[in-house]
Amino acid sequence: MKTERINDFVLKIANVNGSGSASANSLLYKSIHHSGIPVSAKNIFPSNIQGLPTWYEIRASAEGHVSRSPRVDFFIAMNPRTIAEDIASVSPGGYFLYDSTRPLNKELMRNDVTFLPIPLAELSVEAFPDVKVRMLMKNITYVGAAAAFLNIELSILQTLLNETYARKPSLAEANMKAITMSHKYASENFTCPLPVRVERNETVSNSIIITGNGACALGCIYAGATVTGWYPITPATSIINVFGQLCQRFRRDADTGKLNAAIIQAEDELAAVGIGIGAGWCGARAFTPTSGPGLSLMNELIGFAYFTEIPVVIFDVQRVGPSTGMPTRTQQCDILPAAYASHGDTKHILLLPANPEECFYFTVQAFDMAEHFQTPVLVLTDLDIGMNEWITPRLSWDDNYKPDRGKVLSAEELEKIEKFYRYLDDDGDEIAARTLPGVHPKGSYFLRGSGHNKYGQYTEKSAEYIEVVDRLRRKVQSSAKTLPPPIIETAENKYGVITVGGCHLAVKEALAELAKDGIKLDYMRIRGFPFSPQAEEYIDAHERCFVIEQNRDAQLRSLLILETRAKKSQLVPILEYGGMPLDAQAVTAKLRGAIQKEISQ
Amino acid sequence: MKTERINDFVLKIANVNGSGSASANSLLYKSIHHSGIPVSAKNIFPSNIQGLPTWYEIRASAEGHVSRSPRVDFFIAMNPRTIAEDIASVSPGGYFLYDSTRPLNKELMRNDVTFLPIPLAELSVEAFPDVKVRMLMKNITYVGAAAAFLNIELSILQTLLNETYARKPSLAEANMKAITMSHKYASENFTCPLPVRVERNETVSNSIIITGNGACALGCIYAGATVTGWYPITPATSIINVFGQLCQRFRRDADTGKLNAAIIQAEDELAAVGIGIGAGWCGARAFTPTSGPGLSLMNELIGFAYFTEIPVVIFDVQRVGPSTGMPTRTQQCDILPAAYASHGDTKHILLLPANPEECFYFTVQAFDMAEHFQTPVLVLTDLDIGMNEWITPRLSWDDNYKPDRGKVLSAEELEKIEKFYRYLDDDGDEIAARTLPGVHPKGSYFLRGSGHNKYGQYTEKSAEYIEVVDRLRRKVQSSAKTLPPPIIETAENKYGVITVGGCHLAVKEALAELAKDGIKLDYMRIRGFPFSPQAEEYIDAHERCFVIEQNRDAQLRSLLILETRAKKSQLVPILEYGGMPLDAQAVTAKLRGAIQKEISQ
Amino acid sequence: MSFNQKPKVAHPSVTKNKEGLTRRDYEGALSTLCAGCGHDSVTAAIIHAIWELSLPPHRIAKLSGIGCSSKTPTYFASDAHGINSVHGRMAAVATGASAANRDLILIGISGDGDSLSIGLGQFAHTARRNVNMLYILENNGVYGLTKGQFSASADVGSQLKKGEKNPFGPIDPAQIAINMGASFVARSFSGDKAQLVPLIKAGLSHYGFAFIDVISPCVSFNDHESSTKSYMHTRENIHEAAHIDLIRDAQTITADYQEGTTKALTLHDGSRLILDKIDTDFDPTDSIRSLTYIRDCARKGQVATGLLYIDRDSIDMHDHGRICDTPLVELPMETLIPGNAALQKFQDILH
Amino acid sequence: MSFNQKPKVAHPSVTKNKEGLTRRDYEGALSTLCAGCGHDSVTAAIIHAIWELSLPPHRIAKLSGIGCSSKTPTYFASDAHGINSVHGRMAAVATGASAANRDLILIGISGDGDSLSIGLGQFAHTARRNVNMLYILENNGVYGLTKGQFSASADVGSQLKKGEKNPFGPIDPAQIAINMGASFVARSFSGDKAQLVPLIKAGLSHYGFAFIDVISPCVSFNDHESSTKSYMHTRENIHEAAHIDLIRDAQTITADYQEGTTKALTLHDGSRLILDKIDTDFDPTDSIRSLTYIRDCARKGQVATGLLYIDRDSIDMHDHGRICDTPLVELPMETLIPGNAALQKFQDILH
Ligand SMILES: Cc1ncc(C[n+]2csc(CCOP(=O)(O)OP(=O)(O)O)c2C)c(N)n1
Ligand SMILES: Cc1ncc(C[n+]2csc(CCOP(=O)(O)OP(=O)(O)O)c2C)c(N)n1
Ligand code: SF4
Ligand code: SF4
Ligand SMILES: [Mg+2]
Ligand SMILES: [Mg+2]
Repeated sequence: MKTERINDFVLKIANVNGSGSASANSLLYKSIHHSGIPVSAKNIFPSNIQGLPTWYEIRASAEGHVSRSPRVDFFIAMNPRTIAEDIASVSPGGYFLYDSTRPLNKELMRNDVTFLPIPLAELSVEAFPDVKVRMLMKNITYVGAAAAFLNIELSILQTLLNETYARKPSLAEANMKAITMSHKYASENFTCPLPVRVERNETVSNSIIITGNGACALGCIYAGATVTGWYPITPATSIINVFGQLCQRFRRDADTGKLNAAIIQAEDELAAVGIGIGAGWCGARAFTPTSGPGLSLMNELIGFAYFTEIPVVIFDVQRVGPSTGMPTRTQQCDILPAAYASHGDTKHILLLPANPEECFYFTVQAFDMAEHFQTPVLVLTDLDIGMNEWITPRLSWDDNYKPDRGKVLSAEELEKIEKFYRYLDDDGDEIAARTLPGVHPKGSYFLRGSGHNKYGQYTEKSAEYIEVVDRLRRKVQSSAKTLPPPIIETAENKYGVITVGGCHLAVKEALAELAKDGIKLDYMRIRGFPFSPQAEEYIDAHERCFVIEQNRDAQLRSLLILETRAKKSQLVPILEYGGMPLDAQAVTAKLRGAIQKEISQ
Repeated sequence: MKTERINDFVLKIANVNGSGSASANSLLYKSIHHSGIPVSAKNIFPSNIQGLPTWYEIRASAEGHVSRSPRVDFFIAMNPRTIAEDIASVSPGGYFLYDSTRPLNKELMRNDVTFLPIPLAELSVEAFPDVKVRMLMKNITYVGAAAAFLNIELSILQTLLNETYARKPSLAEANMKAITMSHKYASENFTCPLPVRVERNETVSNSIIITGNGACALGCIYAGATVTGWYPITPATSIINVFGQLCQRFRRDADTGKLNAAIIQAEDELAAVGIGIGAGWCGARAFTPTSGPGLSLMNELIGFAYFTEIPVVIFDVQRVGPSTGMPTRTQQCDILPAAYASHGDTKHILLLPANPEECFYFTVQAFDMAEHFQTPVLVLTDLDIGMNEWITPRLSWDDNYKPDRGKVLSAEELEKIEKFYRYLDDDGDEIAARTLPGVHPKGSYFLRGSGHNKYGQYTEKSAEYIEVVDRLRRKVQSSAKTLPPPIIETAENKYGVITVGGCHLAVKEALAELAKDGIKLDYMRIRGFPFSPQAEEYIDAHERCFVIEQNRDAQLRSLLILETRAKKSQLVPILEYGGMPLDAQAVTAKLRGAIQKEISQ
Repeated sequence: MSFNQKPKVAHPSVTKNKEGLTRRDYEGALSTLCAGCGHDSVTAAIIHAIWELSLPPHRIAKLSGIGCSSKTPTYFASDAHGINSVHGRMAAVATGASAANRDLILIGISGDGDSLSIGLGQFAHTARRNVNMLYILENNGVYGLTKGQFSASADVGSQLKKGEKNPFGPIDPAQIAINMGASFVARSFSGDKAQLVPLIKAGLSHYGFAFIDVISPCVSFNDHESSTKSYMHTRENIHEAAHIDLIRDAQTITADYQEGTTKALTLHDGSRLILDKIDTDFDPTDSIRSLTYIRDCARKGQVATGLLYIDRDSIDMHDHGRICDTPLVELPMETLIPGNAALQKFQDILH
Repeated sequence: MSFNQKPKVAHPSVTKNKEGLTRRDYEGALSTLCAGCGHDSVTAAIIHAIWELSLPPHRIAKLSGIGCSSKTPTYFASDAHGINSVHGRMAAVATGASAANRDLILIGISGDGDSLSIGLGQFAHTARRNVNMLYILENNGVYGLTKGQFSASADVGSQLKKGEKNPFGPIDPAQIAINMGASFVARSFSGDKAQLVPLIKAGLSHYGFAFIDVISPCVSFNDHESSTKSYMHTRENIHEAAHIDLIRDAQTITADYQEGTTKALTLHDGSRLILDKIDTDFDPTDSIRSLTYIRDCARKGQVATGLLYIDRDSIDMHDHGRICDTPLVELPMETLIPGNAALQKFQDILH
């Protein structure tokens, strides 16, 4: 008998890009979620609009281990062009559902995989004589068969469809018809459900489904951001798509229909960040979303904002570099380029969320910090966090929250003071008060990216210049206290891991895996830069820390080495940078190897 | 009696920008050189075209310590607007020459300074009744008086003028007249020469006078560079000015008058480096000169050239950052931004010359390395090296030199092979052969900044991508062996210094100074990145190394920490970043302090 | 908010404007440009114009890039806010400033290097977006601050001091601006204050992107004989398409203008623009005729000046984007942040 | 050097050109664009044109930026060199390539996002420098690859699929190119191969910067009813200023062209350009009339196509810079490096 994999399996679907499979796949994903099982989904898509292969991977795990896994327990093959590699990718003992309308090349068959032929196209022809309707229903058909095999309740699918097509009940009906049809066929022709299956859990968590980019956009709304200059780039664009939709909902004047926000599609990233800086200078909360190539283009102006102390929030949804790299694959390869962006001596505040929940809260914090510290703040996420849909704990909002606008002098305050000097830090917190254009004659000053003294005047004098840049260094450093502290889970073992962002699920799963073998490791996840003192203490407490990150050059480790008191030898790099979301098996293996090496030394 | 300072003094001249003082100052500088005394000159100028104060500092030192010194032994005050600070800047015991046509404010006078009033304007009116001529001669007059005081031989001045105005003898004559006039006045009214003076040394060294930028330009000619895309920026522009002049001399076809070079003034730095990359792709030796802001703008395309493996040489004549910073002041603040320029995982070869001599030879090597390693090579100099005129040992050229064009397949070679794949390293040196467009049908391939496999084909596959970027990492690393090794002077003491580029003179002087007190330190100057194994060995051999560099954030030290096996604690930062050329006194003091701290610990 | 600025110089004889300020009150720091630089005359014209318009200095935001021209903002209205951004990026910064606070009076100053080379894209797209601002390009055909390289507006065949000839045709920013859909396009000459001051006033009264290309000779690097951006050459070849006057109160139109060659346009802020002595084949409200006119002049070696194009129906970036009338910076955070109830309601659909 | 390429398909019935190659030999990789994408028709036209011109594939260098359009070079002439650079920077790379090797046949392909937004400055300045290349802009009014945002060539009021209306006026690359001094400017439609193929051939035969704006609908994001860059809308509103034919051998002019409306121009490479059925108020050799014509058409809602402007006296970047005739890459290093004697002599003046 086959091993049972109840509420613990990977379902993978092969599609053709641009063929409209998203809603069918998402339906399967959500239905498992609605069955009360922890689940995640990853869309593996090409840099193309139509015709190339894409895959959708769903991992259900009662234990909550939902990082990407390379295993495949149930495959739905909807792309004839990849069928050979698809079959090869199934784990031994797995299942392979395919459209048997056209016969499968016998040579591709495997003995250790159970093939599930369903004549999907044929069934469709019968059920939907109208070609147009049939095309629309093309993908949804496999959902029914999959539901039968995997024991997903039809009622859940029905509920979800009703919600999705609340305004078009006829569509809900047609979809359900397609689903029932293949469900029936599968049930009648095979033993359903399979050992690989869902078993409904009564408690459905109070979660939402949201992408990291969506959560960032929502964060921008809740931070009170009003201006964005942006330029399209995968995987960052959807921050703006969602922000635009949210503005229609939350920022539209009911009477005039006008928006309380300016969304400016710029001509490039130089302009995009320039717009953000201009708006930040004038007192608006402004942001710009981008990815690697855009970050490179923003370098000059980021240095300008740093030196002139203008707040602006930059989202870098990281993708595989260098250069154009793999725009639809994930990496954490801009940590160092972001921390030290621009020529000359600079250093920038980074926020490093791991999931949509943090995307939301950190985004709000990014605006607070940008205005408090009067400097660019970069929020670094990645394609996996940003573009995939995540089951996320419901977000909540503290209605007592008061945005930290930093030291901005009002007209009344200016009225009272003798004379205003832009860069004079009079209370020793390294931050000087600023004023906004248009507010009061006494607040006016001239801002420049060239050498200036603490009064804001042009200078070419060494001592005056040094005074200003030294304060800048201290100012940015002082933000460490305000940044979200690292997540530390136990600090009692000899060895620890350090990780960042979207690695967290895979790393935690790996630690759980190792713990089963009695290998215990401490866990720390960095969430901000400059690093918190707690991060230093954690490193201090360990003989070795394995720094797990998704880039080739150990960028987080480099930053830790340079910016904490850690010894280099304390930090051992563990790197995965092939562009796929981190997988726990690979991490486990590498950790095991690294520990063995430690012990044998 | 005043202390004598024979062949060991600092002469400082205050002028107004744009008033044409350059030739007068340069004449004084050269005349000291022609007296056989080691000497250096620094032009301290504002970011302005006309009207603001500039200073010219000449340091003569029989011992050869010609780094910038803050002391002033002899001052020539030609700018009424700075006279107060100019008087204040003179070292006790020093001399102050000024135009006494207008009386000096008595309150500014100092007892510890000898004032030398010369009625320069008055003398000029007598000597040059024609206003136009008088304007032209405005500055040269002080040269004569200075020569009298400082014991500079008139015959040397005459020789130099004859050379300069070889084609305009009347001008040489007028200049000499102005000189003789004030020389006479000084000799007649004061005891000349002063204790601060030149005493001619019979052996005039076989040196040339050249700027670092000029030497880079000459290096480009001798490297056989043919294409440059460039955009004006201080302090890099004169590389192109000189390159253009050199092309007229060395690269012009006598018959057609046409140039064997393309000098393309681009619309910005993105285009400038793009032009270099396009030319490099097609097989020309191409370069682009820039400074900080331009480097920031080039970030995206530098990553492209790195990933696609296209040779291009970039000069970064560093100035004070961040942002526009102080464009006419010097710093070494782009070391880290250059080494890791561009988003994603990248690393670049750097050459770090210290003087015009190295500028010349390293430039040639930069082209060899760019083509050999098929990657961007950055030559980092600075404003002080680049724009000041340096006495430099005569350059020589090995006529047997064969440029290293790297692995480029010729038509004949292509004819023989089966099939060409762009990124296939078949001999294990991490470098794949390339082909040039237009050469042979078999050489054609498609080059892309997106993910590609070792065959050059587009890929989104992890393993294929990793194979390529791993080789890139190893390739750049392997260049360490080829780069100029560090200059190491003794490695026998407990403590050593590490420095880079234009710091060398001041550091050496500081070491000599400390040696007088019995404090002995070893010396290493880094000249390339990735670091040579010798650099690592040097660090290994020392308990502590003081890393002396001109930036706020200890960028060289950071790079050493990340890219050698050095322990962090071994590297102690010593930083000077006020924008003036490094001065030995400051270095000495800081080193003394640092060593005291070491000892007391 | 409006504040009554204490005049810096209390000299009674100096005329005050409606804000109670004298012309001196609109001055800035001492210029550090070369004596005779055209840019300083532009500064003088700006001071004159904003004084005449009685603009409250603190409502003005001055913006620039990098270059000698980009230093101009330091030299006027020292009580205004100013930002000296980076080379070629002033336009984007201005766009952001306008987005944040549409009530600011934005005055951007740029150079031909700053706007036509490195900043061409931003200049063009800002014109296209019709950002509500006055954009003055101080055009001298060279890069002054980097010591005299040709800029993209240098005429073909014009020469540098050392004799180097410019091989390429010039980019005419006025044509580009019209092509991009700028709603107010003019050209003038730093040496012609009588023409320049009313143009600046009109540009400031215009709603939308008001562009003025000012030929502003560089005495240090491009004022010699073989230059086509010298004082002499410009003076000799200038061709005024129409002289304009700006009249703020309708009643005060007293000057009698010639019939047939005079045209009056009412601007967004109610002031009236009088176009006098219009060339017969010229119509600044028709982009096609305007472009033809400019190119015809250029072909004859003339520089068409004056108001070259105006679109009075111009709507600005805010109207295009249907952005609210209140400056975004003035919206209270309570208005902007929807609160927890809204967040919970919104999340009900996210599953 | 010239090589005789072995034809890939030895089928005897397939016509061979002078290089002995069939049309198949000029094909590239299989397109991964959407079925029906205009860009694929442009590819087909390019293949046809370069085959007819018998260009040796390995002398061609294909260049592009980033975008669906920028993928085009992969799909033709797989025996040519190709470079897929970064977004908006193809023009500079092409400039460098031309500088290095002026004998290469440069074919640059770009999109409206690539050339008119991020790359506007480079596009404009490359046109201004008259870099000797064919530059095709596959113009669909949207950013295809990033899923359908408006590009800068989108017409005002045109709509996205989801109903969003474009508030801004379009940038017309043809007008920009003429304005910048490009020496060959044309427009066509991906759906009109009869017009496009001769234009490509003419562009390749032209010496200098040859620019073709090709309306190339995006079926996935901008081919719906309210789009003005759809197949239907373009087909309905296209207005051919003049039909052109390229005749390589003088003898072969046999077709009888209508008198008065036909004009023949001899190109740099000796081939003759026949302009047929010219609109009477159109003259592609006069930039002013050409611009007026294009704008007049646009005002009427028409898209002027065909050869819009040509300057036969065009000289390219090399001539402008007085750069030698031999491709720089072919100069032997011995010629370029002056040697020690020269170095010593030179240094005699450096003191
Ligand atoms: C990114 C960058 N590149 C180059 C420079 C150097 N730079 C400063 S001003 C300038 C040109 C200024 O020309 P223009 O705008 O015409 O002003 P002008 O001085 O002629 O008034 C240049 C190239 C810079 N500051 N930043
Ligand atoms: C620096 C940078 N910014 C953004 C992108 C993302 N991007 C890729 S293609 C593209 C637009 C392409 O539009 P267009 O040139 O019109 O080509 P089309 O796909 O419409 O043919 C953008 C914005 C990028 N690759 N690089
Ligand atoms: S260099 Fe030219 S542009 Fe600059 S200040 Fe002097 S005259 Fe004016
Ligand atoms: S998205 Fe549009 S432009 Fe891109 S391939 Fe598809 S149809 Fe063509
Ligand atoms: Mg200029
Ligand atoms: Mg497009």
